[in-house]
Amino acid sequence: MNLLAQPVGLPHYLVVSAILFVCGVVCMATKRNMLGVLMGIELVLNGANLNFVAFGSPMLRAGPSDGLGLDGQLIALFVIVLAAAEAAVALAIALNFYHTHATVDVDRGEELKG
Amino acid sequence: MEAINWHGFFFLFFAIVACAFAMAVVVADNIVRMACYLVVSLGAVAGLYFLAQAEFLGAVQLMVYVGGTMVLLVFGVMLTARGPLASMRTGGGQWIMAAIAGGALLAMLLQAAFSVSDWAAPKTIQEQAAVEGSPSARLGLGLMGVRVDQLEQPNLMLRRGMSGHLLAFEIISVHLVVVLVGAAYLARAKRRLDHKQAKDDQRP
Amino acid sequence: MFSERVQPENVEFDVHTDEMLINMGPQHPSTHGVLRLVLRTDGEIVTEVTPHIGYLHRCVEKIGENLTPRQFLPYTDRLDYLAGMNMNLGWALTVEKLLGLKVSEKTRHLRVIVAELSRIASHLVAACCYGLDLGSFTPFMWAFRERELILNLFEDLCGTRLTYSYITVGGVTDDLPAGWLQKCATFLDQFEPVIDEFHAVLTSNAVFIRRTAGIGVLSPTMALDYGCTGPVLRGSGVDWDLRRDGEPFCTEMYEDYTYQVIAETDGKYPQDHPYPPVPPAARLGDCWHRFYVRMLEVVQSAFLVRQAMEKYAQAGGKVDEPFPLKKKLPKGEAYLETEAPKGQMGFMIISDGSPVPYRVRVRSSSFCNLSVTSELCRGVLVADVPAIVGSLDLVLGEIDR
Amino acid sequence: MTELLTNILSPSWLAYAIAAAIQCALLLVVALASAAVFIWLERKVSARIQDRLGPTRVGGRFGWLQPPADGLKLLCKEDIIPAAADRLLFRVAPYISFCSAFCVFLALPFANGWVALRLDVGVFFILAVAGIEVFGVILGGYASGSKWSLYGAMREAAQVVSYEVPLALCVVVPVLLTGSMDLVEIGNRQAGWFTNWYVLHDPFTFVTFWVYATCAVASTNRAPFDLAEAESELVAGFLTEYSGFRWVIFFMAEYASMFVVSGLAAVLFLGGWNGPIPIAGLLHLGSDPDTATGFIANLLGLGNFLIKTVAGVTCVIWLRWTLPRLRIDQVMTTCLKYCVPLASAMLAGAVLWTYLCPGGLIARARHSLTIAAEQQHAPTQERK
Repeated sequence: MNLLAQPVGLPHYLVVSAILFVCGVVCMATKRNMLGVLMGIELVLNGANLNFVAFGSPMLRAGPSDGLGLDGQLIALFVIVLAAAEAAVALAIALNFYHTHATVDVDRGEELKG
Repeated sequence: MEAINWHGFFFLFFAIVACAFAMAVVVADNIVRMACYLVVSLGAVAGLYFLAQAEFLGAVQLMVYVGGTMVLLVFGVMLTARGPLASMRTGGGQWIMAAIAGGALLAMLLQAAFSVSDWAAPKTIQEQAAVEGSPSARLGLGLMGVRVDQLEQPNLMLRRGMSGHLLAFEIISVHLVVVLVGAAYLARAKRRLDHKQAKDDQRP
Repeated sequence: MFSERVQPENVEFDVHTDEMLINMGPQHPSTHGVLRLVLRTDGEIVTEVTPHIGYLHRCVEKIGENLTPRQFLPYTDRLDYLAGMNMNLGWALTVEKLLGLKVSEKTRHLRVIVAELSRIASHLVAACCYGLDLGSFTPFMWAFRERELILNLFEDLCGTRLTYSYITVGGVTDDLPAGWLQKCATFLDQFEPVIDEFHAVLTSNAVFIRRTAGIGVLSPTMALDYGCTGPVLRGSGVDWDLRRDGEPFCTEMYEDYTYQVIAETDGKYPQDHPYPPVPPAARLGDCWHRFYVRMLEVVQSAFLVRQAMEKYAQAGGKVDEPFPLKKKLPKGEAYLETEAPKGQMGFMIISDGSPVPYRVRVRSSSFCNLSVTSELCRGVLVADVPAIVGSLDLVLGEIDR
Repeated sequence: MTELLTNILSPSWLAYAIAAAIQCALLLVVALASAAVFIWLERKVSARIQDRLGPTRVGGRFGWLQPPADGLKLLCKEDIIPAAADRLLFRVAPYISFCSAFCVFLALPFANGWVALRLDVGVFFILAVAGIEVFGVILGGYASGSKWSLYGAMREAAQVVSYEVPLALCVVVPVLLTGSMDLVEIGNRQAGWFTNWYVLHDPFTFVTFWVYATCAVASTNRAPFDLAEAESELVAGFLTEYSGFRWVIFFMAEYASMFVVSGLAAVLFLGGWNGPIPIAGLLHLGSDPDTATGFIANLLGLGNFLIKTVAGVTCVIWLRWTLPRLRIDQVMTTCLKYCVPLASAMLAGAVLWTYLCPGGLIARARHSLTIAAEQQHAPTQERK
């Protein structure tokens, strides 16, 4: 795979996005810090977003079909905005948790356990 | 030697940066370092957006994600990162589990990425260079409900401006406002009682 | 992250609030010397301020008990080093009170000239360092430009620019050099219009008013309870000035001078000059009023200097020679407070009949003024702490002695 | 230039790399030179404001070599990293700030078409990249391990994130009037006499310009909004523990971003490279930069742009040496209570204005004058 001589295509973007996604998932699974989990979520969302953009970009495709077209970018845009909102709420919850429990360790937040 | 493919070169650069720093986020212990690595990773993803001719999206990524969300996150990190909370280690068992699950997921995704023939890359650079990107105005029109790339819609309703994402746009706008108000409410400073009393006492 | 470095007994391990202990000073740009304030903060809000002093302690009182009054005089310069003349004056008058000495008319008027010039110089530093505390650098340079001119005058007078030792026990070290009065008049002529520039850039500046009006309100009763004096007291609306209300030994110096004591009485400041009006946001006793009082006092002092120059020129005779360096002091004690620029400066001298005093005591105005800090700074923002401390116009040389 | 290099050098990638390096260096030189010039300007202007002379000796009469001399001195200073610092982040932070301030120059046009990277979303790109600068400050403040630094960083974060909102709202107004986010397009739309400048377009843009100016000063952390490094409160804020070269880098970033916000103001509101009198247009120099006359016209434009930008920076310097510093709550109040509502109202007003009177105030007046003239004309014709 000589990227310096051949054009970059959809699969390449998909590989990057897969790596980001998996990193995010692993991050969410292993981090005990609530904010670390939040960072994992951001990585996952970015991986997904990269997919949307890649599928929406006509220049990455061999064929004449333009895949998702504008929809790709639009959905990615929505994801970014929603991620910002999600981060704000999650951060507020984390800060609240910190205020009441004096920690940001997710393993300690077991009061809601049924 | 044929002309170098700068698109490919920069793709490689940004892709490696994005992936390397994403992994660094996973591996890092210190929460502040994690946030720092994440910023670099997200910035590199913005570069990838630029390369995919989604310039507006790249700028949005930089502004909202890196400039807004991450500043917020770092803010939160700084508020809560004291002493023992700054770096919390995870047990070895969890790491192994996560590595196995993550590896399996990665293998599956990679297999999917290369198996679909419809997703193949363009064969030559010339073919790729001919494709024009979509200017941001089309994106804005799409948000307002008009899809410039679907003007030849057979469905009359869709052609008349119903093809875009106006409703989603509105919903998200309202959602954003609600979320911000809610977040401000949740995170509002909770003073201890004695502080308030001290202040009351101070007043003559 | 901070719990590791701060000493455990000072830190509350209560993580429910994000309290933080920080040291403002002794190496801090806005604590005017080596004052150390320990702030307990909750975010940007200061919950407690504890001043720590003593970084400039030089055993001044003990030195005074080992030297004759005239030998001790240069040490008084170092108390409030921004107004050395007034420190000299305070000590000289105290010893003269012990000796029962009266100076000649000519000396009296000469002392008024230099004391009031010194007051102007001190107030200029106070007012414009205050601008610096609020982040405005330019008025500071302007004030020092004017202060330099006063220091030039003093240099002509006694050869030094900061530690004068000019007013001594029994008189002054030397008479005015030739042409000095003319130079002084030239200075006043150019200085008085410049005061309006300070009003423009500070007193009536909208940002300045927002930073000072209503901040650090010191009620008159609290000011009196804490023993605050000088512009800090008058800024709270207490009409009290030792030049007018003090002991006879102090007020005699200002006999048949006309001037006004600057304090807000009946909701009004004495107005004999078109000053900027009091902004509606300002409350009596806040930082803005303390600053304003100083700026108005500068005008009064300039007025006093003009009168004194006239009276000095008319007075006949010669200025008094200083009291002999090692003459025996009469047995007894004397205490006198004078109105220094920072407040009431008191000197106490107890003599057992030898040339060297048995006990010397200094009552520092800044020390009492400093004591209100922790009261005023409770519950303010971090940025208000320099604003409040700056408005008190502290000089650490005087506090630590 | 790239073609030239490809002809000379055998591996084409090397030629490309060298060409890229040269172009990068050019931009870097612009950024650094502007910083140096502004440091000199700041010293001179502040000195004049304070009745001083400022630097007079280094490099001849006007002390124009003072900034390099300062830089040299700072490079020779001891490089201190506090024991409590997070060493990696402490080292990286200044470069983050500087890189983002420098990257902005990529999309900033200096004259018609003279822009390193002509982006369809130019102005948005500039805002986005300039917003990253705060990251370096926050990280630097945190990594210093000093409480004053942390205070500075917290203030910076709160302030810059808040002021980005009204800043973006203000920038939207010219974008709205042009219908494009391309800065070259925005600048060209204001060609002609100075009445075409967006600041004079209608009352709303006029107010928007002042709101933009306020927010720009605040977002570059200059007095009266320099809370992050408030020296009388926080010693030096986030810069407290920095010394020598890293401190220089932060400083360069500050001055570079001053240039950027002033340049942005010039392009968005003050006609960019179009002078008050369209000399190039009157002389028919054309606008194609490949022709000699077009090149001259662009040079003139560059001069216009630089004059406006330097004037903007001078005003910022003037403000700094005149006003006391605001308090943090007052800064936030200014943003949230005044700037944001004002900017929103101006945006709404500008929308209404473009809807009701698309050509701008002057065109509208001219239009109504012609209508009035026609109406006056018409009865006389009837009488005849």
